[in-house]
Order: sequence, then C-alpha cells, then structure tokens
Amino acid sequence: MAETTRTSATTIDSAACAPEWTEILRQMIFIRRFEEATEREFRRGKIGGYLHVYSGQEAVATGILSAIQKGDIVFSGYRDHAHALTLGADPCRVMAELFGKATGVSKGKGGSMHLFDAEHGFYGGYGIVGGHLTLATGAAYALRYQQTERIVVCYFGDGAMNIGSFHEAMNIAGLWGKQGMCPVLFVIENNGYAMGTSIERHSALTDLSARVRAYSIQAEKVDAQDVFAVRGVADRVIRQIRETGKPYCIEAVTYRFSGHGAADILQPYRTKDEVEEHRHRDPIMILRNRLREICGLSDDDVKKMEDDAGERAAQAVKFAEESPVPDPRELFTDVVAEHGPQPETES
Amino acid sequence: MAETTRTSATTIDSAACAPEWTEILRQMIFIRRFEEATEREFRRGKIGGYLHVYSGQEAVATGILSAIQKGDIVFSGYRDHAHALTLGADPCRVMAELFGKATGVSKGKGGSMHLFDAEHGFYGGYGIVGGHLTLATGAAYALRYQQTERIVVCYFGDGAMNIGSFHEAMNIAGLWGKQGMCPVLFVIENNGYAMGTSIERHSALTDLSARVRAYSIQAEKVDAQDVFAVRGVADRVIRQIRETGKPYCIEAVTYRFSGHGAADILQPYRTKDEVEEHRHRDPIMILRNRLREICGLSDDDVKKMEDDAGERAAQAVKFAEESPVPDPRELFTDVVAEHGPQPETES
Amino acid sequence: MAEKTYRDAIREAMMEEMDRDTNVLIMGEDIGVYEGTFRITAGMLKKYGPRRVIDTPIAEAGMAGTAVGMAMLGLRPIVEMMTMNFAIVAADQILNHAAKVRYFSGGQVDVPMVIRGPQGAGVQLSAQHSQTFETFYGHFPGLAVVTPATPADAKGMLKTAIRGKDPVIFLESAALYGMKGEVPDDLDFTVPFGQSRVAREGSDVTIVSYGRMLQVSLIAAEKLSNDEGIEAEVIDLRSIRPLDLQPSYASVAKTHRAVVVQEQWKPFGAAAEIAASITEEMFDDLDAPVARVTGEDVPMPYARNLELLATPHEPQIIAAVKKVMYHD
Amino acid sequence: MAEKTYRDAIREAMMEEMDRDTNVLIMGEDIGVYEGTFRITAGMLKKYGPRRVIDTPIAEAGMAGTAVGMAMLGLRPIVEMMTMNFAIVAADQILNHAAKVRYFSGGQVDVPMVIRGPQGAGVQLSAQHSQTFETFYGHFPGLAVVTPATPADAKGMLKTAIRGKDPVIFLESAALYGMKGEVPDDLDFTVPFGQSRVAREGSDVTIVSYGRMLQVSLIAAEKLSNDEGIEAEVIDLRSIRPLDLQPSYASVAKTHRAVVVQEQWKPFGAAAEIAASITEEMFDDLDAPVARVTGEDVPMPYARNLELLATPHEPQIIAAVKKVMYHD
Ligand SMILES: Cc1ncc(C[n+]2csc(CCOP(=O)(O)OP(=O)(O)O)c2C)c(N)n1
Ligand SMILES: Cc1ncc(C[n+]2csc(CCOP(=O)(O)OP(=O)(O)O)c2C)c(N)n1
Ligand SMILES: [Mg+2]
Ligand SMILES: [Mg+2]
Repeated sequence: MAETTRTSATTIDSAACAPEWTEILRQMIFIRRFEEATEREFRRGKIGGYLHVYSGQEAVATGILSAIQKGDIVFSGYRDHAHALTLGADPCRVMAELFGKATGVSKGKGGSMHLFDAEHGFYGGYGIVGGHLTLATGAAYALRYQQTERIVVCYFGDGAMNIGSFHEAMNIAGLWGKQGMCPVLFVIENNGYAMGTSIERHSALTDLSARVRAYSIQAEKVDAQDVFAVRGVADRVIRQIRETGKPYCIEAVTYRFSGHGAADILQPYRTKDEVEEHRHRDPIMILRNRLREICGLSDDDVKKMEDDAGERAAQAVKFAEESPVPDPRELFTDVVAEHGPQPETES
Repeated sequence: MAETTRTSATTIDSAACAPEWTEILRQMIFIRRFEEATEREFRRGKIGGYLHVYSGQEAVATGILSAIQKGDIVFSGYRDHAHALTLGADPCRVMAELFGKATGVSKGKGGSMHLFDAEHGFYGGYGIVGGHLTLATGAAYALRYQQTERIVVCYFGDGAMNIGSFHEAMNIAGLWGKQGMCPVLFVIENNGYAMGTSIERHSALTDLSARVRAYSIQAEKVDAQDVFAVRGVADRVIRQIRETGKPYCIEAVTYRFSGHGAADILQPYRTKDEVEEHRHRDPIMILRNRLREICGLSDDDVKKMEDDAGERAAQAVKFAEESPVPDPRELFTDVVAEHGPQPETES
Repeated sequence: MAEKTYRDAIREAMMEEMDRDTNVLIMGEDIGVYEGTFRITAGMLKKYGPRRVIDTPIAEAGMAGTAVGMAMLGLRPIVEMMTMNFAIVAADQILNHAAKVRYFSGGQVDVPMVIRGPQGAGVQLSAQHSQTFETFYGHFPGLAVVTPATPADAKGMLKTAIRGKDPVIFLESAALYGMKGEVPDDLDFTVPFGQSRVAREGSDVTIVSYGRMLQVSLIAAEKLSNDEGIEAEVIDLRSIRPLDLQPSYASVAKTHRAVVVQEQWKPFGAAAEIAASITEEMFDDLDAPVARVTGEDVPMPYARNLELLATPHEPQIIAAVKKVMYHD
Repeated sequence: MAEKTYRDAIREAMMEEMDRDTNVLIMGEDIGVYEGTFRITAGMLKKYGPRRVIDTPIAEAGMAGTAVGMAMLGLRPIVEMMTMNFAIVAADQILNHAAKVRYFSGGQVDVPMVIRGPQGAGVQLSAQHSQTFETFYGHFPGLAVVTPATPADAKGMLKTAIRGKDPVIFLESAALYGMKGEVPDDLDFTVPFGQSRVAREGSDVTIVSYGRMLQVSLIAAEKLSNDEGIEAEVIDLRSIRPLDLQPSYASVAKTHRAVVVQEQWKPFGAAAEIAASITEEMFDDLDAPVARVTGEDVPMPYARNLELLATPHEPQIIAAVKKVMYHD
C-alpha cells in the first residue's frame, strides 16, 4: 500500500492574515468555551443523557466548514456541537437543546447527540456509530440528482470505520462517484481512540486513509491541530468534489482533551502525560500564536475574544435555563407527518 | 495500491503426475456430473427452493480442500455442494438433502443452501450473503484458543465483499491474526458476477485482493481454472496459516458456466459468447489435458472416470428418490437443545 | 378497471409515479440489467435509465441508509429488497434512522421512502429465506407497515406509500405475484393506510387477516359456507401500522367470535396484538376467546412435507372457527 | 446468602463460570482496558487476560457472528453489547444465524452463547438509545430471551445461560444495576428458564410483568394495598422465551382480572402476547378484559418531562388495576 501523504501548512503567506482567520480563531475559542459550559451544566445536572464534547478537535470543524458554501449539507455523529455551531446554529438554541427545552434546535426532542438545524445545513446529529454514513452518501446522490452544485460533508470517528455501515457507504460512494453522482467529503476525525480503544487495538490496518482508498476513494491525512493545514486541504478538495461529483476523504489527525463522554472520568486507556503532551498542540494555541507572530494579533485582542466567547456561552446557558420545557403534547408530534397520507396511529 | 501478484503454475514438475492429481480430476468430474444431475432433478421438480450449482468453479473447491488436513473446518455460502462433496460428504446423503429427505446430510431440514456435515468438517451452507464470514472468523479463534493446529477455510463470492459483515469479519480477523489467534483461509470465489451484477458494477475497487489487504491480511490472486495453480498456492498458504495463526486470503479467479441459480435462464447480464469463451478454459479440461500430455492419462481412463461419475450421480439420485421424507415429528426437533437447561417452549 | 396481476400492479404503480414525479427513483440488487429476480422491475432500466433505476451492490444497509439520506433531501426513493429476509441486515438503518429522524430532529425533515419486497414462505426456501416481518417492523413508531392482499391494494397502497412523507415498509408476498384482480385505471387511484376493509361479509364469525393469509382465509370461508353453512366475515387489515380495527370491532359486535390468522410463529406475532385489542375493546361482546391461527413455532424447514406442516392452511382456520363456535 | 447489587451479581456469575470452565470467555467493546461502560466487567481483563476478555472494535455484527462460530466449535462466548440498542446492527447474525443453525443443520451443532447488555429507557438517552428488545427477539424460535428483575435472578439465570446449549438474549436494565438483593452463595445456584414466579401474593388482581417494570409493578402493588386495600398478585415472568404463563393462569383463576405491564410501545409489544394468551386460556375466569400498561407509541424523546410521560409509572398501573376492577 502506498505511503499516505501528510499535508501540513508550513509555508504561510500573506493570506494567513486575512480577517477570516481571526473569525476562525474566534469560533474555535467559542467552541471551547461552549463545551466547557456544557461540561459544567452536565455536572450541575442541567444536561442529561450522554455528553460528548469537542475540546481539542476544534480545527476539524472550523477548518473544513469555513470552506464550504451555503446550501452544502453536513452530517455528524453524536460529538456534534461544534459542527452545528460552526454552521451557524444559534448557540442559545443549541444549549437549550442540551437542556431539553422547547426552544432547542430539535425542540428538545433530540438532545446532545441529535442536534439538527436544517436551515443552516446541519442534518444531524446521530447516535449509532457509523449509522449516518449511508445517509450522507444518499444525500450526496440527491444533491447531484437534483442538478445542484451542493455537496455533503460527513464527519465520523476513527472507531466508526470498523462497522458494516461504514463499509457499505464507502463502496457505494466509490461506485456512485464513478458516475459523478456522489459529491461527499468524508472527514475522519481521527482522535486516536474509539472510546477507550486505541486505533492499534481497533483497526487491523492503522493507516486509515489507506483503508479508504480500498474503495477507490481518494484520501489524505492532515495534521488537524493546525487549522491552516486543514483549511488548505479543504479548499482544494472541496473544489474538486464540487467539480467532479466524486467523494473524497480527509483523515483529520487530532486529539480529544476531555474524556470520551461526561462519564469517562478515569480514562484508564491513556496517561495524564499523553494528554498533557497533546495540550502542547492545542489547535487554538497554534492558530493564536501564529496570528500573534505573523499578523500582529495582540494579547488584548485575544483576551477580548476569550471574554466574548465566555459571555456568549453564559448567555446560551441563561437562555437555556430560562426556556420552557416542551409542551406535553409535543410527545405525540413529529412521529409521522401530521398531514401525510396516513391517519394517526390508533392508540 | 501495489500490484496484485498473480500466481500461475506454468512450470510443471514430476509431482504433477502424482496419483493425487488423478483423484482430483476424478473429483472434479464427479462434481460436474453431480451438479448436472441436480439441475435435471430441479427441472423434474424433485429438488425445490433455490439451486446454485458449481459448474466451472471445480478447481476452487478441489484445489484448496485437497490441501487441508483432517480436523480442519470449512464454511461456505449457498453454492456449497462441491465443498461438502470434496470434504467427503456422502453424495447420496447430499442429494437426499436436496430432495428434502430424512436421509439428507441436514435431515432434509436445510436443503441446497444449508448442507452441513460436521463429521467431515463441513460447517455449512449459509444463505445470507456474507453472513458466515464472521462465523468462520470466530471458529478460527476457537481452534486456536483450544490450542489445536486446525484451521478454517471460508469460501465466499465476489459479491459478498460489499456487505457489512464481510468488513467486520475481515477487520476482526486482521486484529486477531496479530495475536496469532485467527488461522483462517478466506477464499474469494471470484466468478466475476454477483448474480447479474459484474464486479465493475458492484465493487468500487475491482482489485479484490487489494481490498482484503486493507485489513492487514495478506492476499493473492490465482488463476483458478488451473487447479495446479490453486493447489500450489493453497499448499504454501495453508502451511503459513497453520504456523502463524494469521488469516490469509486467496482470490480464486474463476467463472460459473450455469446461471446464478436455477431460475437464471435468460442471463441478460452476459453474452453467450462470453460464456463460450470461458468454456475454453474449463478447469476439468485443463487438468485432463495436462494429465494426458504429461502423465499419459488415456482417453479410456477419462472415459471411465466420466462413466463412474455419471454412475455415482445416478446412484445418489436413486438413493434420494427412494429415501423417506422426514417424520412429521422432526418439525419440532432441533429448535433448541433437547436436553438443554430450558424446558420446551410452551405452545 | 382492468384485470392485472399483483406483480404488474406493483410495477405499474412505480412506473406511473416515476412518470408523474422525477423525484421518484428505485434502487436494489439486480433490478436493472437483470430486470429483477421476480421481474417486478422488468423494462424499467431501459425506460428510466441508470440514474433512476439503480443497481446496487449486495449492501442492504447501504441501500436503506442511502434512501434515508435521499428522502431527507427531497427525493422519493423506493428500495427493492430482493426478499425482505435480506433487510434484516438493514434493520438499524430502518428502525433507528428512517423511523426516528423526523422525531429526534423535532420534525425538520420528511422521510418519504418505501422499502418493498416479498416476504413469507415460498416453496422450500428454508429457514433464512421464508420469514415474515409485519411484527418486526410493526412495533416501531415512525414507520408505516402495509401488507396488501390484492392487486388493487398493491397498486393503490404503493402509490400512497410513494406519495407520502414517511418511511413505509411495503410487504409483498411472492406467492401473490401471479394473482389476478381488477385494478382501477385512474392514475390517481390510491388506497389510504389505516383503513381495513370487509373482504367477505358474514354473520357467524369474524376472521381477521392480511397479506397472503387473507387469501387463505377467504378460501377457508368459502369452504365453511359450503360444507358447514357457517358464514364467516373476513376482514382484510391491509395495513399493520397504522392499524385500523374498527371494522373488526363492528364485525365482532355482530358475530361475537373472532379468529385471527397469521403466517408465522405464534409467540409475539401480529395476531397477538390483534387478538388482545379485539378483546380489550369487545370483551362483553365475545362469546369465546379470540383464537389465533399461526405457523408453528420453528424455523422454516426445507423438506416440503415439513414446510407444509409449518405454515397455516385452510383446515387450521376451519378448525379454529369451529372452536370459537363451540362446534368442535 | 449475601446482599449484592444486580451489577455484581452479573459480574460474579460470569467470573464464577469462567473459573469453572475455560471455554467461557467474554468479548465486547471497551470491556477490557476501559473496564466496561457500566463497569460490569471491572477487573476481568486483569484476572483472565486478553484471550478470555476480548476488547473488540465497534462491530456488533462481528461480535455476534464470531460468537456463533466460537460456540459451534465448543466455546461458550458471552457477548456484552454496550447497550442492546447497538445489537440491532447484529440482528442478522442473531436471528438468521445463531437462532437457526441448529435447525437447518439438522441438529449437528450446539450454539452455547450469551448476548447480554442493558436495555430500556435510562435518563434522557433519547430515541436511538432507549429501546427494549424482548418482543424483537421473543418472536424468533431458536433463541432464549430472558429479563431478570432481581440480583438473584440475574446471577442464576446468567449461569443457566452460560451453561446452556442455545443462544440466549440476556436483557438487563441499566436502571437496575445498582439495585440490591439477596443472592445465594452456592456456586451452582442457577435459575432455570421458563419458570415464572409469584413475586408478591394477592387475591384481588393479577399484575404480570418482567425486568425493570416488575419493580415498578411491585411498588404500585404496595401503594394499592396501602391506599386502596387492593391486594395485587404480582407475577415475574423472568423469561420471555420460553414463556411460562402457568402461574399467571393460576393467579387469574383466583383474581379474575389481570394487568400486563411493559415498558415500550403498545402495538405488537410483549404485553399483547401475554394478554392474548391469558385470555385464550382463562376466558371464562376473566371478569374484565386483560389490561395493558405500556409506554407511549412514540420514539423516546430527550426532554426529561417528555421522557417521563413516554414511559409507564406506578400511576398508570394503579389506574389499570382500578379499571379492571371497575373501580374507576
Ligand atoms: C453501533 C454502536 N456501537 C457502540 C456505540 C457506543 N459508542 C458510542 S461512541 C463510541 C466510540 C466511537 O469512537 P470514534 O468513532 O472514534 O469517535 P469519537 O468518540 O472518538 O469521536 C462507542 C463505542 C454506539 N453508539 N453505536
Ligand atoms: C444479504 C443478502 N442479500 C441478497 C441475497 C440474494 N443473493 C443470493 S446470492 C446473491 C449474489 C451473490 O454473489 P457472489 O457473492 O458473487 O456469489 P456467487 O453467487 O457468484 O457465487 C444474491 C444477491 C442474499 N442471499 N443475502
Ligand atoms: Mg475516535
Ligand atoms: Mg460471484
């Protein structure tokens, strides 16, 4: 199997100082603050169920989703807050969803694992590992069938690559791609672990991009703690997908700083040192330092961003807290189309 | 992806004339006659259900199963007559199974798709495409866990490689192989088609061996119309599996002469010419010619083999025909263990 | 009205809807070049081309899951399962995705898709290829599950399914494909879900069934009439979810006795729900407990004699009718 | 006897059987290094090593299928599903392979394996993570399906499952993991399948349940006794397949009224089978139709207030009891 190329953006040109990068930094900082708030609110018992936060992986959401266009569609797993937020979902409504409130993006019916915001192109939020890959593949077909130039982005974890639906989706995407009918960007969020199982222990072949090439789908690795690198690949690749209608895969090599979920306190599968080491490659720090060094971003600017982000996260919590719970009648809505051809199920 | 090596036995040495090869020819001819008989009996309405015959692929069953040892275990799909027969299942009882008779190898409960003969190492006979690959993988683990030197052989078609259970089995086999805990030989019976869908239309990457290597499993292609070639690879590879406890995959490139199943009369997916062309590479003819040219096999010898095979097939039909149908009480046996801890299901 | 086979009724429903709405497409294994193992899709690839008649690899989860994605984006995919037995590998895509995404998204998407294919015992297809799935799917909210028993219903209900907004499990019976019946010509002829019908009138006993067993029940009813002078009212449920038992209740109010007929295993089968519901609603009207006629509780055997014993036939229905009428 | 949690009862059953028989092993996701998401397998990897405590990739079909192969070759694998919801992707391996290979091979193999894990509603796990599966599996011959409601049953039935010859679907409830109860110390303490038991004696009404809902039913029964003077007999079914309804019949002969309690959706749920069977057998003894208490027929919502409305609680059971007693 050929060596996997690894892209990294060591050469930074003047475009690096475009205002957009400040926006990306702002967004990454906000995601971090937002996730910290969710962890706090989970401990306070305000958020229920499972909670999977994104801290450490911010460059994957922002680097790629800043490169797509309006009308593009995004699918994700259960670690989905950052994707929804980066697409423009209202943080207040995202937090309200986590609180199980009527004002939530999914009316409080979905929760953390099932954020959904069709208006902003976010098509969920799924809890069965690997289950949404086939959905994304079908969505990509639909967009091409409808003769649009829209594309699909589909996020999933390294661990999801071992389940059958990954395989079926990839092979179908590869086949449809040959007809130019499958404009989808698969993004492996390779954070090294499926819950507590490291890649070496869950994947027979540890070169994940190589696995994807076995479906005749182009794939490349990128150092995803470096949002410049991610964005660089994304720009090029998304253009290609849009032009060709063929799938592509980015293996975003990243790391999660928090536990797998809120219950993963002990983390017996990795050492404190390992986590600490990766904190030296915090994607926020990397971008911030670069903007400081090259573009003259000041400490004050950064401080202001941090404060703003904290403020917005706090506002989201406040909004969520003050929002009403769903009306009990909501229990029975959205089961089937209310005005579909079928009468209500008798009870 | 690296070029796939293709083994072929162009150099024939004196071992080519070992008596074993005559036996293999005899077995291949018998399989052909047996299958022709099943097709006849199907048309006569004596065999029901689905019937998938093996004609054209004889070298895959015989080339590999002549290389295994007593105690080894074989799993197959629904195109399974040849595997059972080559392992030593009584042809009369195999035919009786197809007739749905009490004397059948599965007591008449399984039929063509579910031959089973544990005594001869044949562990079925499965009808869900790809479903048995995980079983074979688990069986291989068991054999190693029990500290035996036994191995598993698992046959499946090219079309089976697109279903989720193939993927999960392969990845698990790859992982367990690293611990030396998965002595299984996966044999792709690549006959170019999944029912009426050619490889180019069902597999995004058409190099099937390369797909298997994406699970860190060694794989190689062999021209499987040439039983010498198949057997050559099998001998080497089986030794390696037994020694290392690691899985291996042989992609046996073959062709089926009959329709997919008995109902596949029109065969709109391939031309008569294509089939005719492949008949020039009939594996029986290839072996027969070689034994004639090199080892002095006479036309008389061949004639005798053909007659014997026809005779034995006819005997099997006679046995099947004269056997009794299952006792009606058999309907309720073998659902759960009769002396297991659970009482019978109340009805 | 014209007489048509169940098979042609299904094909026509699909083709008329594909003519009507370019968002409708079909995918499945060997439905295009091969023209379908049961030839339901014969001629369709030629007419609509490979973008709308998609031959897939053997990947039922992939088929069902991609259909969900297509449906969420506005297409109306029809997935042909070669037989419904193979859809078990797609169960997660159907039960956890198709059935639930409307709900957990708070109603942000429609999921207009149809999963259709034959189910039930054929002739000697043995254990893995002979199952029925109305209970399997019927338990899950978010799905519609239908079991047409006639060519007209096959056509009319398939049109309803294709035009709807929800995932529909459309359960055919291979044994019915050759059956003929009158089918309305109107291009807009549809049969709504959740409306069962009286398939035969009678006053002595109520037989409730659906799908292929409805036809067996009708034959049993004729025999009962001819041989015993017992007039059975036969109800065709038509859809399993939503389930409409009003006509069954009305019938029981008249007959005071009911038999429910289902092809597969008794425990936790569909007949249990129907019997339990009838009892809950009509307890005071019932002169006998609702009887269930079902297949034997064993995996389907291959041998023809055993297979015939495993599945219900007219005699079992007749016996059950006599039992609820205390004629035994 | 010692007091133990349901969680410890399960772990002890597995460890004692692993000590007793080297053919017993366990596999699952994150059961080894991570020690299990519910910590059922804590300490096991250290004690038994990676050949007997196997961390698997996320591949439930792979887990279930390899277990079938192992079992056919004489091992006794236990598969831990992180939650039973994830086993839907393994449905084909369980329903078409584990459940049927004994039959279609004409009885040539035993398939001694256990698939176990928690099911049912937790706290706000929403639609894909809150389902129960007793009906899903209960319909299929070839499987045993059990739903222990106490620590003693959890231990005794798991031992029966591990020592058996057939595939067993062992349905736990995460909500019960912390529950304490007396558990016999005997290493050979087993609880046979297909023997339901009277969990509480009473003479006025029969409540039939299993698993977590059994505990809710017992609380309801206490309330009924204290507040209304109604003495409910509560039957714990313990196993769903095989299903033993004799004690329920005997109880109904005494009480003449029955309520069946089940956590999930009413249509085609387990309660239908139980109600239908009781009615078939005890029709003349019943003073009221058997009532069903079930969850609402909707995918599980996330919001806590909706989730509480979706699942049955004591008040619904009490209301159903009053209804069958015509006290409403
Ligand atoms: C089919 C299925 N099996 C198991 C789970 C439980 N589970 C949830 S997340 C997870 C690990 C996934 O790891 P990965 O795909 O690498 O994503 P990450 O959490 O690292 O982002 C597991 C096992 C599930 N949700 N679905
Ligand atoms: C899961 C599943 N889907 C579909 C089928 C129907 N089916 C039976 S054989 C077959 C083609 C298999 O092709 P391949 O694996 O290449 O084996 P071959 O028949 O060529 O030997 C199909 C689609 C099935 N049995 N199981
Ligand atoms: Mg991961
Ligand atoms: Mg093939």
